[in-house]
Amino acid sequence: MAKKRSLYPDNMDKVFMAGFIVFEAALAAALLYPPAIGQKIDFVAQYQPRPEWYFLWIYRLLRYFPGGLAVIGAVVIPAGFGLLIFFMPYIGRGGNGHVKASVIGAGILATVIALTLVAVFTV
Amino acid sequence: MAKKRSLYPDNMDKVFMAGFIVFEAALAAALLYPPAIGQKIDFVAQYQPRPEWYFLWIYRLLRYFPGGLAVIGAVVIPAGFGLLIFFMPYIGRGGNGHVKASVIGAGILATVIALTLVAVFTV
Amino acid sequence: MINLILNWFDRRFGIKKPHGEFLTRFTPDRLSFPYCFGGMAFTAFLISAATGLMLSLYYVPSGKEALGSIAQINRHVWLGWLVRGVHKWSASILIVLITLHAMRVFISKAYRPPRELNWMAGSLTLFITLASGFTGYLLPWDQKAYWATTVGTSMAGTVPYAGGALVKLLRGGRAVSGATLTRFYSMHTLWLPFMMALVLWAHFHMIKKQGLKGANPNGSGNAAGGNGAL
Amino acid sequence: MINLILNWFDRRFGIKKPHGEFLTRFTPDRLSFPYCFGGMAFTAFLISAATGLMLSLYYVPSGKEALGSIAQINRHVWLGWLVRGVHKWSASILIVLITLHAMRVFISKAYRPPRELNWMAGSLTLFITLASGFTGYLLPWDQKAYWATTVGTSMAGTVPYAGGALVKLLRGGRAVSGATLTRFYSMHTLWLPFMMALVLWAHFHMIKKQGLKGANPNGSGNAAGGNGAL
Repeated sequence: MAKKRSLYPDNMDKVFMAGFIVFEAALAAALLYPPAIGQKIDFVAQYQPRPEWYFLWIYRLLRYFPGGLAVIGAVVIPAGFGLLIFFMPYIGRGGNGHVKASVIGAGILATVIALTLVAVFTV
Repeated sequence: MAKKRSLYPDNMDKVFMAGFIVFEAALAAALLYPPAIGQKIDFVAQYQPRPEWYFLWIYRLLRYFPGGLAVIGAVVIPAGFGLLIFFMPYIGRGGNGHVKASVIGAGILATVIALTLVAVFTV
Repeated sequence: MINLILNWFDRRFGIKKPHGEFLTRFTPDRLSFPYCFGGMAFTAFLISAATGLMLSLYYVPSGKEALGSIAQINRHVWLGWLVRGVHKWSASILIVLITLHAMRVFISKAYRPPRELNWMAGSLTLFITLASGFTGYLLPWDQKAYWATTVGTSMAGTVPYAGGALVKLLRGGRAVSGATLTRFYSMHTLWLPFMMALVLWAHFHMIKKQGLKGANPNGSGNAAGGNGAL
Repeated sequence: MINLILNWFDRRFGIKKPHGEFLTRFTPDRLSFPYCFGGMAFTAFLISAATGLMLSLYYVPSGKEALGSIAQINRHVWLGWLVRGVHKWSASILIVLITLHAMRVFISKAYRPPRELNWMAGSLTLFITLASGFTGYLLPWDQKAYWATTVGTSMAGTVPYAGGALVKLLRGGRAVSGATLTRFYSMHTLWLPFMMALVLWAHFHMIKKQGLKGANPNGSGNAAGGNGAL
C-alpha cells in the first residue's frame, strides 16, 4: 500500500481545487446561459411545458401509461426507483448481494438516462 | 458537597418540566392575549406608534436627546450598552474585575428597566 | 426491543459516546432552577422556529397581500390564530429568558475566562433575537408596523455622514415600502435564523467542551487552561 | 502570530481536537478524483444556499409581484442576473455531482453495512434536492413555471382514492394559485433547506465516526462492528 496521507495538509490543494472547479462551472454556465425572464402566465390556454432536464425522464415515462394506468408512470415507477435507491444497502448485503445491487442500480440509471435522451431528442 | 448527579437520567424530569413550562406560558399568553389584526396603513398621516415592550426603553431614551443630539439616544447609548455586554468578560477579569463588571451590568439593567417603566406609565 | 433498535442505530451513527458523555458526566451537584434558564430559552427559540415554519406556509411578504394573508391566517387557517399568537409571544418569552440566563451566568461568574467566548456567543443570541423582533414587527404590514419601522429605521439616520445611506440600506429605498418588507422578511426568516443556528451551535459546542461552571467538584470550575474535564 | 490567535481561540472553543482528528487521521491512501465528488456536491450546495440568501432579499413570492421582482433582479439589482444564473445552474450541478458521488460510493462498496445509514442519508439529500428543484421551478411565476407545476402536481392526482386530496394539499387549493406559490416558497427556502441541514449534519457526522471506506489500511474498511478507527 502507498504511504498514508492525511486530508490536511497533504490534500488541501485538491480540496480547494475541487471546490473551485464547481464554482467556476456554475459561474461559466450562468454567464453563457443566463436564465431569461419568462412570459406572463396565460391562465386560460392550456400549455404543455417541458420540465427541467432532471425531470424529463418522468415526463417521457408518462406517455407510456395513458389513461387509467397513469399512476404507474407518475407515481409507482418514480417512487419505486426512490425506494430501491434508499434501501440499496439491504439489496447489496451478503455474498452476491453486490452483484444484485449493481444490476438494479445500473438498471435504474440506464432507464433514467435512456428516457431523458429520448425526451431530449423527440418533441 | 452533595453527591454527584448526572443530567440523564437524574435530572431529566426537571429538563422536561422546564421545557413544558415555557410551552405552556407561550400557549397561555397566546390564548389570553391573541394578537389582533391591525389597521390598514395610512401612508399620509404621520402616526407615532409605540414599539414592542423590549424597545420601549430606547423609545423613551430618544426624548432626552432632541435635535442634533438624537444620535446619542438612538445609536450611541444602545450600541454602547451592547458593546459593554459583549465585552463584559474583559471588564470582569482579574482581582476586583467582577465588582466592576457587576456595577456596570447592574447599571445597564437598571437603566433599561427604569426607562421601560417610565415609558409604560407615561403617555 | 427499543434498546435493540437504539443500539443498532447507535452502532452506525455513534451519537451515544460524545453526547452520552455530555448527558452523564455533566454532573451539577444540584441542577437548581436558575440553571434551567438556558434550556428554557432554547425551548422558547424552538417554539418560535416551529411556529414560524408553519406561518410561512400562509404568509405573503408583499405590500399588497401581507395584511390580507395575516387576516387569512387568523380567520381561516385551522388554528392559525393560535400559532400566530404563540409565535408572537414566544419572542417576548425568549427575550426574558435570555436575560435571566445571562444574569445566572453572570452571578455564578461563568462569564469570565476561560468561558469568555461563550458569553460573547450568548450575547449574540440576544442581539439576534432583538433584530428578529424588530424585523418581525413589520411583517403584518399594518398601521402600527409601518410607522414603528419608519421611526425605528430613521434612527440610523442620526449617524453623522453615513446616516442617509444606512437608512436607505435598511429600507431598500427612501421610505419604508414593499422593498423594505421583502428584505425584512428575508432577514427575519433566513439570515437571522441562519446566524442564530451558527451561534447556538458554537454555544452548545463550548458548553460541551468546557462543562458547566461549578458543575463538577473536581472538574473544570477553576481550571486555568480551559477545557478541563471533558 | 496567527498561530497564537488560533490557539487562543482553540483553547476556548476546542474545535481542533475532534476535527483535527478528522482532518489528519482521515487518511486516504490516495485521494483520487472520484473521492472529491462528495465535497464538490457540498460546494455546489453551499453556492445554492449563498445565492439563494441573496435572491431572497429581492424576490417577492406573491402572484401579483413575483414575475416583476424577477425582472427587477435581472435588470436593476447589481449583478442580480448573475446571482440568479448561478443559483439556477448550481442546482443542476448539484444533481449531477450527487449522482456521481453516489456512483463512487456504490462502486467502492461503501454503501453496504456498516455504512447503510449513511447511504440512506445521502439518498435523502438527492430527494431533497429534487424537491427543491421542483418547488424552485414555480417561483418565477411565468408561463412555463405555472404550467409545469400544474402538470407536476396533477401527477399526485393519479393516486387512487387519496389523489384529489393530495393535489389539493400540494396546491393549497383546486388549481395552482398564489397560495401554491406561497407554500412552494416556504418549502423551497425554509422546510427543505432545514431538512437538508439536518441530513447533511448526520451525513458528515457518520463519515467522521466511520471513516472513509478504504481510507485506512488497518482501519474500519472491513470492521464488522462499525465505527472502528475513530
